[in-house]
Amino acid sequence: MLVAGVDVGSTQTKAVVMNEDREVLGKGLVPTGARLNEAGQAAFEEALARAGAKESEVGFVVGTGYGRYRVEFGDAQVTEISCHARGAVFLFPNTRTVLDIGGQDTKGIKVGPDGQVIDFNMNDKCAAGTGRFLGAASEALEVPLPDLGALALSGKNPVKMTTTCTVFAESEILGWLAKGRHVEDVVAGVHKAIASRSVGLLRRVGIEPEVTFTGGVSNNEAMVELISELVGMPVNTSSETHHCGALGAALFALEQILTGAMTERQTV
Amino acid sequence: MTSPTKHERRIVIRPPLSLAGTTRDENRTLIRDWWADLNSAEDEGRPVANVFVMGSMAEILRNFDMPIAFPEMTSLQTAVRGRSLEYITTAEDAGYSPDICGYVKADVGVHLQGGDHPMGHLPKPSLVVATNLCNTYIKWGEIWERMYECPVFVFDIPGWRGSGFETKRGSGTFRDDVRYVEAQIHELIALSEEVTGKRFDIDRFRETLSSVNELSRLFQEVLELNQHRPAPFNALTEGINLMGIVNAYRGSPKGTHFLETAKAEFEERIANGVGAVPDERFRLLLVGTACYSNFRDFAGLFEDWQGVFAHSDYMSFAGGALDRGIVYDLDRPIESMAEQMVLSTQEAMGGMFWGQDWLTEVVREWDVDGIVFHGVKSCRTVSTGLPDEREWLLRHRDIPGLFIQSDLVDPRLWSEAQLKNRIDAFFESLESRRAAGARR
Amino acid sequence: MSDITAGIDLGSTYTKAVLVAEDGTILGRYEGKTGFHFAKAADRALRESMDDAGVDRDDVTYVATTGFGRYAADLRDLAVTELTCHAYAVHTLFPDVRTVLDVGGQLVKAIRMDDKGRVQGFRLNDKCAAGSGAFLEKTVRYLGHDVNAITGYSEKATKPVSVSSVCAVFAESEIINHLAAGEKEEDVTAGAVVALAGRAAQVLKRVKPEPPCALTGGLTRVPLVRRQLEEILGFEFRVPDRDLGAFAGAYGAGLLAHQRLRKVRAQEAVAV
Amino acid sequence: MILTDRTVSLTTGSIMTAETVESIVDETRTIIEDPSYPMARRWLEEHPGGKVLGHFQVYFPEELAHAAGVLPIKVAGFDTALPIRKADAHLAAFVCSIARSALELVMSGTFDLLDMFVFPPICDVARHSCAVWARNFEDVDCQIIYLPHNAASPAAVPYLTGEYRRILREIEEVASTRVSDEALRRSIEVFNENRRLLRELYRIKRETPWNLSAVEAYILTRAAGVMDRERHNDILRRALAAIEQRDAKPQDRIKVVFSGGFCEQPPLDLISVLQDACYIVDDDFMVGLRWILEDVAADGDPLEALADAYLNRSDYSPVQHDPRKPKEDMLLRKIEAAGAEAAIIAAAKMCEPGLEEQVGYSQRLYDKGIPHLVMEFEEKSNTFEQTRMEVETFAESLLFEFA
Ligand SMILES: Nc1ncnc2c1ncn2[C@@H]1O[C@H](COP(=O)(O)OP(=O)(O)O)[C@@H](O)[C@H]1O
Ligand SMILES: Nc1ncnc2c1ncn2[C@@H]1O[C@H](COP(=O)(O)OP(=O)(O)O)[C@@H](O)[C@H]1O
Ligand code: SF4
Ligand code: SF4
Ligand code: SF4
Repeated sequence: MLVAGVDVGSTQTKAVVMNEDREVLGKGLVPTGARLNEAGQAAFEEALARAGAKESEVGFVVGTGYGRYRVEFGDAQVTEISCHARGAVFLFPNTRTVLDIGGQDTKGIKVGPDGQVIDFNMNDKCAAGTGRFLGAASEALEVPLPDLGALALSGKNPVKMTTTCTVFAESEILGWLAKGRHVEDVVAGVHKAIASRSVGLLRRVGIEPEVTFTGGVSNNEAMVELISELVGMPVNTSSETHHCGALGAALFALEQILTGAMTERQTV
Repeated sequence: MTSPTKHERRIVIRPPLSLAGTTRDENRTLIRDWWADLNSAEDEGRPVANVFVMGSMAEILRNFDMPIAFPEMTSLQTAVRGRSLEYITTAEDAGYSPDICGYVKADVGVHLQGGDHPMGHLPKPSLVVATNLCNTYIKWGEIWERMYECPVFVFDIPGWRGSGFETKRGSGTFRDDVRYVEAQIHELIALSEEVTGKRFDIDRFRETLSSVNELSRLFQEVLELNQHRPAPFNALTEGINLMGIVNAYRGSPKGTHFLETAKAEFEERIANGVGAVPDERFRLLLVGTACYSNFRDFAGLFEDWQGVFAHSDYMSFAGGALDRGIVYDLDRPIESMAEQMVLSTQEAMGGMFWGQDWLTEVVREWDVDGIVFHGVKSCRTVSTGLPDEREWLLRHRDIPGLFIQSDLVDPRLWSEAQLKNRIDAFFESLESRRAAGARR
Repeated sequence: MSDITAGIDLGSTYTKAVLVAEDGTILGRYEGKTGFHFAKAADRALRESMDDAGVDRDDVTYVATTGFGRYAADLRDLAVTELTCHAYAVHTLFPDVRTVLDVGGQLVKAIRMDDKGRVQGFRLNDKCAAGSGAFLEKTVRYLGHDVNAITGYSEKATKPVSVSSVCAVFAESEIINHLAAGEKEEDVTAGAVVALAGRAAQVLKRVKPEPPCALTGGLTRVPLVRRQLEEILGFEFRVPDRDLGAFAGAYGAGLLAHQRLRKVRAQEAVAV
Repeated sequence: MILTDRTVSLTTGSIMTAETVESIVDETRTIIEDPSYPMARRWLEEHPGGKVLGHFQVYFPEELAHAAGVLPIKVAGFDTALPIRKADAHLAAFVCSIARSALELVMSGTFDLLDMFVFPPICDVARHSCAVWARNFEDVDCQIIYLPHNAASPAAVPYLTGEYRRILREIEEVASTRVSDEALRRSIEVFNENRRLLRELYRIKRETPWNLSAVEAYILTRAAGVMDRERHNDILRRALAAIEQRDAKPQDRIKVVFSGGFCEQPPLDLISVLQDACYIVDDDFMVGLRWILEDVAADGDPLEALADAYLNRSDYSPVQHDPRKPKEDMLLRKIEAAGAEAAIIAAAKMCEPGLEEQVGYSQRLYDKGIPHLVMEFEEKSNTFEQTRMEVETFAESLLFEFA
């Protein structure tokens, strides 16, 4: 029997299909867009297709991510905090600290050896300095998102961003260019601002080795480098870390199937 | 480990209890009477005193038959009645910054709108007593001073001087502190005589002190009832009713009667195995205050997980030190009051500013699974060091804690989705802790 | 030949320029994206407004700049802040108005002035994008349109959705959810406009407005902003006609340039 | 250690000929902008085994430390030179910046030079900070000096005298010494001299602001908090001599009083933006250094004299309620005494006492028809475009000729 985890994020929806041996058979990634439920379904189907499996083979689906409240996706829902923790420890068993930078929120999580959450912290009310900020920079500079990191790494004299508010990012970026600063230095400045904000948040839970960096922004090599520098140790990332939330959700689904009940909680 | 949603809340059939609702009913009557008293004083032109819950000076003011208004309570009521935002914006329109304490702004808004309050009419103060237990009290007093030109007496109680620092009885510092406080008791008596035209009566003062002794004893007993499993009352929701009365009726026989009622009702629940939250699964300790503008929803986020607040530090610091055990010596009333004020300030402030030891003790005695630290934007007195305290308790005592933020009265700072995410994750982590504990 | 002045408003998003004759008549104007270079934007603005008016550089005797980039344009003879300019422009257009609300791309500015158009007090919103024109632009861009669509959509709306988030980024998600829930694009756009007007009203109240008030800035192009403000505040707003609301900063700068020029001329006369 | 050659010459105290205000100010600026407290470290080198006492805003009777041979230094935050890395994790989000900076100094290890730290309970945040510090800074004696809030009470002076005695005992313990009344009186003299020199500096600022800019005066004043007073007195004397030589031409600028710098300090660049548009003829920057308005009596019981001066011969601030000193009246007096035509009513972001005071001040100024600008600042901010626009508009409204 198979299980799946679907992470309906603010920006992108991720899905993972897994077998009972905890092997990932397929992954899906679609933009979340306006219809959360459809995005969840689409990502799930993509993962199924990659896995070469049918929906009927999947015994349990756990939904997570910001969209889980709205659509209550799947057979059960778990917060993305628990899912990222579980997923990160699965990917890198020595993980004790997780940094997840997503589209509109950033989380710092301290985890135990079994992937249980010991402590966590996330941004509040203000979405400044999240992944969306990189998106705004990419639009303003007309540099595709996947190329942004490499460009940032080539900037030697990063500018000092004064705002990390996504909406104002554009005008500040233009302001720096107007002052004659090089594009790469501006991009480097943008990355620096996000990295220091995120690590500031991470410090609130305490940074213990190893640190695993998850979420969409972990695709960005400049962020990986800057964060490693700021936390004072190399951070773990891989091609799977973007899907970490969905992966964790799949692991919860598996647990549900194997143990019958995860909690003693009864339903109505 | 799924997060519950509202519509999943279960309907529970409880055994019929003969005392059910008695506390709530008496609370309502007493609060109504308290408002009536304020309003009749205003109509008859009698002076009213504005005081604060931390250091109400009820012991002295009762002597002058001055109704006492607690602006913190009236501000809280605007929130519970869903009207705080309207008052807060009135104050902000008058220039009070969004970063100023919401209690202050809700109150200023009521005054700027001519005293029109959802539960009655808020009188102009004839006398303001502000203690130093919250420095914002003093700034608040200055606002009325400007509005109404009423005297503002800053009652200053040195007490706490830092971590681990005790001004012990018998030490020179203790004597100095008590002498300073005693001098101020006399100053306040003189000022109250001037404001009311009444004479101070030492025998009546003794009676009030004795009533507070009784109140303090009962209050401690009530709080301890919640060491039972399941906890008979929710220190968050029902706790606030207790707090309202012990403050408004401190030093009055009605206050002690109310606590007797509450005690009886809670004891009955214990005897019948009824908990405040059906099928209690998690016992919590609240540090900070609740969010009154979204009170039901706030409580619901925890009740959904069958979590009950067994205790809260709010019941301690906002209870005028009643929980710490006040014992006035009636043979030397004024001196004894001064001593108690110095000692209890030291304890209350220590609990607030240096609370890890007290919290550790409560966690043990009330058998608590985790602490919820609620940082309220309005209140720097309550919130400034909470993240540090939480981190310390987790690191040194392995006590799990959740830090969340919203406000006392400002609904603009309420963000349910964000809170729910954090609270759900916290319960999930408590659950996995429990599972790990069971495995071991 | 009488003097012509230029007022150039180098705004955070848009640059506006106005050529003003001595009697206050507008001879030419220009509006375009500010873009990367303030200096270039200023040059372009001056050139194009001269073309519009059909005059030469020699005809323009005095140039006043205002707005975010006022110091970055070397061609200026004078730099004045946009608060002073908006106040003075409104004073010239509506002499009995004492309170101005300028709603632009990044900031909301509420200004109180005296009977000469001199600024007496003002308040700006916090620099947070929630409640800024930039947020509206982002919203319609999300719907696949440009700024010009704001007005059309918000006029068509029948029941604006409610947008409660304090943060523009979270508000965006809220808007997306509304769309997902099947709300109409016009109701969603109007919802964002209503939220913005609510915030602007908050700022205005801080200066203790005395009606009649005037509304200026790029958002005068969205009639719903004005209607919404009038509903919230319970009094009427004057809005400059001929789209001058959006040009109020530039126009004020042009008028103040004339003031300064007269003073300079008077001093020269004394010297001679 | 980051000491320039020029700083060394400055610290030797030798008066160089033809010294300019600019050179003295430049040297002093590098000292006050350096969060490593270079002059305190230098003092420790010169006084092996010496002890350092830190204290928080607003006021601390530094004479007590001085008399015990202990160096008192004042925490006054830093702008971007001290990035906040660790402190944020320990404080709620809505706490003013100076509390963060102060904690950062502890957590980043800069304050390893301290042997004792004292907080006056000026506000809810400062009192909490003491507890947070103590939890994270175990080797240092952190305490509260209880400066009375009931300042007008007849019992306040005797009470404060006792509290000063208590603190003095603590200092004596830290420094392993005993302090005589004589030593206290000598210290009072040094500080009286310092207060006289600062009064002179402020007189110049009030009367001929074109000869001494607000930034210069600020730098010279603030230096008092980061070095020993003898040295500071020396700097002030030299600076005053140099200012004497200046004869700048008055410019067409408005004269304003700045209010709101009693605790958290605005960044220097912000003061500089303000002074581009107006003359700041009086202010409350670091008001604690000038809190005592007259010489402290050098006869009688020195502790009582200090206590009396704190309560009865002193300035005002939003963190003290004294019915004898209604703050709006005090501000109006200040404006009048300085011949100012307007005021800037500032407050640090998130500073509850400062923000509350703004309302009272601006209401009164409004009633009196005195133009004023209400603004907020933050020690860590580094863009001042908005402030520039605000203050320029303000100046334009007073200077521009309108038909
Ligand atoms: N290939 C990529 N390279 C760089 N950044 C990326 C890439 N893909 C996504 N991102 C970043 O990740 C963010 C989305 O992260 P994600 O974890 O999916 O967020 P959420 O769960 O909130 O939707 C985007 O805002 C973008 O900045
Ligand atoms: N044609 C238009 N229709 C609707 N709204 C517009 C239009 N043009 C501009 N706006 C609004 O006005 C804002 C710009 O206002 P403006 O006062 O020019 O700002 P700034 O001076 O900061 O550049 C834009 O962000 C947009 O919201
Ligand atoms: S700061 Fe806190 S304790 Fe003080 S008045 Fe406000 S809510 Fe009450
Ligand atoms: S600053 Fe920007 S990101 Fe932050 S709350 Fe405001 S709009 Fe949102
Ligand atoms: S800046 Fe204000 S809030 Fe902060 S410590 Fe100083 S007085 Fe207190």
